[in-house]
Amino acid sequence: MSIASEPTAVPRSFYRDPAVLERELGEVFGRSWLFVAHESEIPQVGDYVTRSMGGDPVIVSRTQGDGVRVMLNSCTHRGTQVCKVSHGNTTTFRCGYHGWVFGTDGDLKGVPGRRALYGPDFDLSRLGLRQARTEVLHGLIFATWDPDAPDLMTSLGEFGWYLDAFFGLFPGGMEVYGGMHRVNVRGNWKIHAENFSGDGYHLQVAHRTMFELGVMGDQAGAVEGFVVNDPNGHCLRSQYLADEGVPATVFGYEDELIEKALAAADPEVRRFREKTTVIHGLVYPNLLLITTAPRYFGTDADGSVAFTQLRVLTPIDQHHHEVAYWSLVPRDASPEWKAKSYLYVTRQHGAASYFEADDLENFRRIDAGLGAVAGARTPYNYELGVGAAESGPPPWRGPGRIVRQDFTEANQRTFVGRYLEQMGERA
Amino acid sequence: MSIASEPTAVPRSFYRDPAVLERELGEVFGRSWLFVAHESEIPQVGDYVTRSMGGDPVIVSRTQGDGVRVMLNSCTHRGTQVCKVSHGNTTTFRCGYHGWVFGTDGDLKGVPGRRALYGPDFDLSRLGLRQARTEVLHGLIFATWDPDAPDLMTSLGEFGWYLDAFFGLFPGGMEVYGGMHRVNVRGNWKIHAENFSGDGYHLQVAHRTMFELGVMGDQAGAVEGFVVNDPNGHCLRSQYLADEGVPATVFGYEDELIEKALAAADPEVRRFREKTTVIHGLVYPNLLLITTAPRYFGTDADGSVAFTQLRVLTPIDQHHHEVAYWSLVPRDASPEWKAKSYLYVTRQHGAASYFEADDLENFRRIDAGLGAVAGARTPYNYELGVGAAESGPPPWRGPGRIVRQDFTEANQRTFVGRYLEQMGERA
Amino acid sequence: MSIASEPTAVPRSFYRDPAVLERELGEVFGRSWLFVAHESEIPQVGDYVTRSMGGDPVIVSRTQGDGVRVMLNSCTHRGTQVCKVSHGNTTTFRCGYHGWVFGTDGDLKGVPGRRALYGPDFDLSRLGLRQARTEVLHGLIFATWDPDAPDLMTSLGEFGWYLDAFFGLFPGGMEVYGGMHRVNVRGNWKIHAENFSGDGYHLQVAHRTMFELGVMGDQAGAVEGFVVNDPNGHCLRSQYLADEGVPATVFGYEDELIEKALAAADPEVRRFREKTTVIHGLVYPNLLLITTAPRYFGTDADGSVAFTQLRVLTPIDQHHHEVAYWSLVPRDASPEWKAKSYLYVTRQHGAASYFEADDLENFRRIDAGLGAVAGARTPYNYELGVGAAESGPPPWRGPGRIVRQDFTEANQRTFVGRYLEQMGERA
Amino acid sequence: MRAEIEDFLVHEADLLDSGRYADWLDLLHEDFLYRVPVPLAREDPTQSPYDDVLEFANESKSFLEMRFRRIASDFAWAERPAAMVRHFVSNFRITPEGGDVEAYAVRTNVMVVRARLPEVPVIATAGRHDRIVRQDGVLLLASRVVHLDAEVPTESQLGVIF
Amino acid sequence: MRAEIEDFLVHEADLLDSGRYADWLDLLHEDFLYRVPVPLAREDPTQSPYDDVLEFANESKSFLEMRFRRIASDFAWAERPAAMVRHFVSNFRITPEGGDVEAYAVRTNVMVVRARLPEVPVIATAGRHDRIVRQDGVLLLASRVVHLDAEVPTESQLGVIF
Amino acid sequence: MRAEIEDFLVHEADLLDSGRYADWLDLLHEDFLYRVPVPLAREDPTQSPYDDVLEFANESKSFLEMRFRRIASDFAWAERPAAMVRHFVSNFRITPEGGDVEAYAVRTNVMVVRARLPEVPVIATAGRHDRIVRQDGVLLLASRVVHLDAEVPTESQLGVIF
Ligand code: FES
Ligand code: FES
Ligand code: FES
Ligand SMILES: [Fe+3]
Ligand SMILES: [Fe+3]
Ligand SMILES: [Fe+3]
Repeated sequence: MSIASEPTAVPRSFYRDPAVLERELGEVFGRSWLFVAHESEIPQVGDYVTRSMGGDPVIVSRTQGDGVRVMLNSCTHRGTQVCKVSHGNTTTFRCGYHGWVFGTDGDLKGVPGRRALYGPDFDLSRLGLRQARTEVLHGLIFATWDPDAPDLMTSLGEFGWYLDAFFGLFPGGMEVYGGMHRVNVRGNWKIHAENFSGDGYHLQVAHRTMFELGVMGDQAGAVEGFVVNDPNGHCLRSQYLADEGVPATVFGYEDELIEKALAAADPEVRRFREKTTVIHGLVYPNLLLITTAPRYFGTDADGSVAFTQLRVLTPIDQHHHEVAYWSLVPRDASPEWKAKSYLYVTRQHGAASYFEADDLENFRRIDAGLGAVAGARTPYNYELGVGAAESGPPPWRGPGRIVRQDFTEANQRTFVGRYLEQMGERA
Repeated sequence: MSIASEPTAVPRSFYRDPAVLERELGEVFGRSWLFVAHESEIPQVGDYVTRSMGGDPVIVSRTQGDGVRVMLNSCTHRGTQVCKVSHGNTTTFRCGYHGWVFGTDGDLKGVPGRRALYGPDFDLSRLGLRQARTEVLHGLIFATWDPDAPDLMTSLGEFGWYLDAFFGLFPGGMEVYGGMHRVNVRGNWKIHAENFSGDGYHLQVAHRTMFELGVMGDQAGAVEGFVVNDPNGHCLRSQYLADEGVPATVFGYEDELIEKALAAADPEVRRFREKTTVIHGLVYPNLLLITTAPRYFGTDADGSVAFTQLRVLTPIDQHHHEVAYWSLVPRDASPEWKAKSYLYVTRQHGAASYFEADDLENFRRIDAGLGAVAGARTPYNYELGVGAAESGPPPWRGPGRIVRQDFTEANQRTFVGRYLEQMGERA
Repeated sequence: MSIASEPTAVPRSFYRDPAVLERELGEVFGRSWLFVAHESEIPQVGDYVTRSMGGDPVIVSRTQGDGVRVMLNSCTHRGTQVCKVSHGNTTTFRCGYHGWVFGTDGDLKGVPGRRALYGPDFDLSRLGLRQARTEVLHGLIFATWDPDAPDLMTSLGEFGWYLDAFFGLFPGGMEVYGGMHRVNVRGNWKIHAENFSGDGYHLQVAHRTMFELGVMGDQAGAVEGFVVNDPNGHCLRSQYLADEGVPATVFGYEDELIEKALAAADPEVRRFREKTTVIHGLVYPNLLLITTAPRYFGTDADGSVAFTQLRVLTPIDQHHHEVAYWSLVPRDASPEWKAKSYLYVTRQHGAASYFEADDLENFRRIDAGLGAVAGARTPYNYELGVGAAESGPPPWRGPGRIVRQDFTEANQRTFVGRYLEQMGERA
Repeated sequence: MRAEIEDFLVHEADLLDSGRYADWLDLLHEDFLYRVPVPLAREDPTQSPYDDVLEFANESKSFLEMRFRRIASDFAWAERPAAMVRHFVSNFRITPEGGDVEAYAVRTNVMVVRARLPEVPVIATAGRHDRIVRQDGVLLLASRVVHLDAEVPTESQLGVIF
Repeated sequence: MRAEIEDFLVHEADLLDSGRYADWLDLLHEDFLYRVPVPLAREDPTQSPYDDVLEFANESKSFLEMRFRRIASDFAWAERPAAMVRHFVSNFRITPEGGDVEAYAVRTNVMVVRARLPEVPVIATAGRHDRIVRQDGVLLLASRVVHLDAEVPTESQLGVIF
Repeated sequence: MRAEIEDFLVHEADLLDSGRYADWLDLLHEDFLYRVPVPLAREDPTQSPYDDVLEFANESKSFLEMRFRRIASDFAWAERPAAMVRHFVSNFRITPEGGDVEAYAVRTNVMVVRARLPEVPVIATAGRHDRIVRQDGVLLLASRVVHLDAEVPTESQLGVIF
């Protein structure tokens, strides 16, 4: 693969300029499918959660007939937020300013004094909460504001196969444990997205203390890896054990559960997941995912337990972004195991964990190093893996552009390419 | 009245974009007559207060010969504020940087070492503090930076009649009680201005707890209302009792005082004020006024007492504005009554009052609901009253465009229309 | 000298507009020679300090072969700051993200897994830390990002002579005492720069309390002064005693030390320094310097002791700037004297000193007085000294445009002229 | 006695912070008055910055009862969701009045943190001048004057009882 | 006893602020657990905003030992340079449990200032619910639950032990 | 004694906050020295961030008298209008020196709020290392070293005595 065919780096001004952020809200967040919630967060009719889609606040609700709606959390009268809390269950959303009432499907149900004040011809149907296009995949609720965007599966391209392998492994499906929580961090959101797209290269340095502490367990052993990406900007990195001595299984789940799952799984998916120590990736532009099974986090957290974490990045300004965290567990796992999985994810990848601290420290130091005049003349380097050898084929066959390198910036180049394309910076 | 003839809504970007705020400072605040102070705040020669005119800090002072001056609080040498406190009395304003001395009329009176350092030909008269055009109406001091603006009465148009009725009722005139205080609130200033221009519609919902608590007294009874507006953007809403059982009077003043006032009042003005329970309005662009007489605010505030409050809105940034509060009382009222009126206004409309909290909550929720991409596609709705019936004629005859509806957005449409006109957004 | 030939004032918008600040970073800070550190701060090989050049973070290090390097503190891989502390000694700078290692000369020394991951043809020499052009004068380290800028001496023009007189007086040279510290202050950086360029006019007013307290000692006596400036924007003001009764010497140094220095000094330089009570100035655009010898700062600081302070101004935003403070002492002075000099500079010009407070108060009041509409129509005045008489010739002959006035804005006009020229605001 | 008064005020803050308003009202003397005079910048440093007439708040016990009745209503929009409030009380200065009723002038410095989730918390600081009396053996808060450290507070800073 | 517990918690904060982590660990009971539940805005003001399941942190003594071992490493990037941390502890509310082991429920309000030089300091505030037990004559911290005053804290605010 | 020293420091803060500077000076020992060393980020976490040489302030009693004489002048521009200042003192740690003069090393944490009306208040926090001695029966402040929690403070944060 030659660098020539690859996009050039994102200019540093794109990490500093507020006007660029405003463009991103429109071109990237306004045109992409964005993950907003998991179905298990709103199991009952009337359940809702409030989320963000880039710069727009939304309500995600479960409506009659088991439908899921994603709509702008802004009254169509004068724009007041009609829902002010993080989650709950309701039959209607009542605006606190003049009392317009909306259904959980967003329809404008009532207007105080309607007939007398707005006249007989006033048409409520025009004035429901603005709806986003919504699609659900393995319980993941995606939405977009772009009426012309291709449907979700088309937008996912060949990456869909990997989402199946990631979220479809367990016959009973997965569910969110507890809910979602958020943290504000310093650094442009793109730095974080790039990191998850496939940056295996930083592990041995940024997270070296994790290895020193024996947290990674087998992951510290002989590992090989691959990255996969899709022109739509979706990226994934899979690291697995080269060590033959280790049995072929997905680590860190209750035996019966995982055996059932693997038995029922597509053979390629099974090969893909077996012996994998860590999978992390990016569903373009801002959904991050990771699954792994740490070995030790203290005497009360001894032995491999797997976790699956999702993150969504929302820009706050050019120098800060909000990170939303979810933990997913197999619906059929035992309550004890679920609690343990959450304990592990909290200690390894929780907002207050020190593993996380290492990454956040780098993000803020990149922000502090942006510079102005000299910075603008110092583009980032994306050559990792370019002109380097590839290893043997992966032990599984999957679609997408597979790069047989564990440490490479092929995925970062894909992310940057898609981003610049959406921003109209490339022919 | 057809919506077609009305302005379209203000784009939501006008509530988010800092460049729009900069334009507003020039086109709206730079060209309009702005209220800065009441004469009673600076009764003595040498008295001064410091205020803001949009983005410009000013000194309002009482000069020799009983003149009132409004001038930029910025030294003509290097721009230092020559007055740093909220109010006081002085003979001169001395700049703290190099000691230039200005009179209370703004004239440059002295320059240290003038002759030796600036030469014999140095002309001080060029370098007085920048003066704003100033006019006084019923003690209200207005000023503008626009040399080409029509005079105050012309700018007020037919609204002048209502200011007479509002501030001219008492032969002895009105005075500020105590002085002015300020609070910073979230939300674009235009949301607040619109609310006072004539939003009766929000009362029953946003302020429902006030009715529950019996604060409103008779205002909770059968009420009708009207709104009046002037093409220059000035608006007023008058709500009065339809209940024949209630005697015809202006509630909440000392009997002798109000009887004298009504006897001396123009008959139409008298009819306008009698039985009115609340008048609130907007002197375009940023002077808000309200008068009413609450019934009960605790055992130490039992019985109707009237108050008159003025507010001025000053934008801080696109998402915040400063609110300045004044309480006006009849100059001839007793000290006890004046204190009581101030107690009532503090408990109903003071910055820390919970009546106020309901409005401020809505303003901040509108700000939080602005959104970006989807928000931009969701214009606010201004159809209230359009195509609805009007009630019978008001019990008084006054000038201006009278809309015989209590709950209507006719005034908000007027405000928006004038605003878009000034901003050059309408042909 | 006629005002006509002088630049008009800087528009007030240049003190408010964030876009102007961005232009300044490029046109002014990106093209000028900027002071970053003094050689004595990094005496040993491997010593380094971290500083700012306008908007760019830099490392100033002492390399093998006694070279001094100034380089962007931003990894050439993904931009992470490679040095996170204020000062220290090291052999390499290791990036915390992926572990690239740079030498103290900025060369990229090592890349983890280089051969395997980047391939055999990967050229490290392309990817050293970005270097700024660097020159040293009397131990003062200057740097610029502009490859086309004339060399330092050319840029200093005739001002070089005064830097010799300022920093070259002592045969043993000068050194930084302790190090540098910083404070964030309100007010646009240009206000502060102008003040030091030659504003003697503010002393008697802004710092009047200093005279009242007897701090200034002889400086309170009969003084005359001169200002000198260079078209490149460099400015200096020298105030000296007209009082014949006072012996001719540079006050506040240990006798033996100053006598040796004066004996060895160029006769003109000697005349320039003798009887001078205070010299302050500006090396365009943002290096400020001052030397004087206060008389009394308490019973534990009694008697004239000289100090030399340097400051560098770094814009934070249009309304705030960072001030970095250094204290210089003759390398050959006694430890006791050095400590005393630092005590005096701390009490007179330290960030927490009240002498300083007077200036900072004016800077923030200028910022608060900027205004918007009316402010934009009220240009600052630069006529001080225009059309005023000049005094007799100074007791020394030096190059540059010497204006024989103690209180004049000739230097401020020079600063403004050069600034507007760089900003492309003047033909 | 010192410990008793400190505990009283710490407990009083705890009741406010945990929304136990009825219990808090029980700590108030019948004639309790809560005042927040407006601070204004004056030229003369010997003048108090706290205005004699202007006040951000003036609340009697019966008015406070109305405030809390309102908070219980479903239509107290500004209280939905309820703000999280936390008092930090320090620098206790207790002076017995020495009259024939047992009463104390108690001055404290207070920092109050208020958070309307999910918005970031807002901090306000003030000095408090309390009068505490013992009636039928129990301590009661007879009056409180709050000296706010801000001339132009935000609505969030004013949205608490200090 | 009141003074002893106040001194214990002031000393405990001092150890954290001065980076004497080994000494701090010695103050912890073997079964010590440190929890920071996530606050979430709820519609109903009677519901606690602190979630039963979601937590920013859940750290046992053995896990905390790992944390501090890491800090000692040269590769603890987020600790190079080390943050300056300062605790301000106030509003002590001490309740003896009255069981047969000497134990106290101690509630305090805490403000923690954290500065990663040269960045500006960040302030975080919270309420703490501690359990303190006496074992072999010495007081030990048995558990701590932190009620943070922010729903969406910054990484800096979370980067401390409250 | 503990209460006496706490009251002493609370009273001392009160004098500063209420501008009673003459009374405050009376609390200072003749040899009183007030130092604010500059904190600087260091690579090695075992190194103190507080520099041995660099200091934001170094003020003796006689110099402080000059400072306060100035404040009384009509030309103390930075004091017109006067700033409102409030100290919040907590985490008292008192250690008797045990020498033959009665002296104590007293460490406290302090938050200082400073407001130049109408500007918004500015908060600064620091740790204080005081030496308090008893002379002729009364406590005197012999020295104070302030460990500021900011490397690059604002002028407002530096504009107070901690
Ligand atoms: S803003 Fe929602 S009803 Fe008016
Ligand atoms: S700025 Fe006012 S006298 Fe110079
Ligand atoms: S950013 Fe420095 S090594 Fe990657
Ligand atoms: Fe990582
Ligand atoms: Fe209202
Ligand atoms: Fe000065």
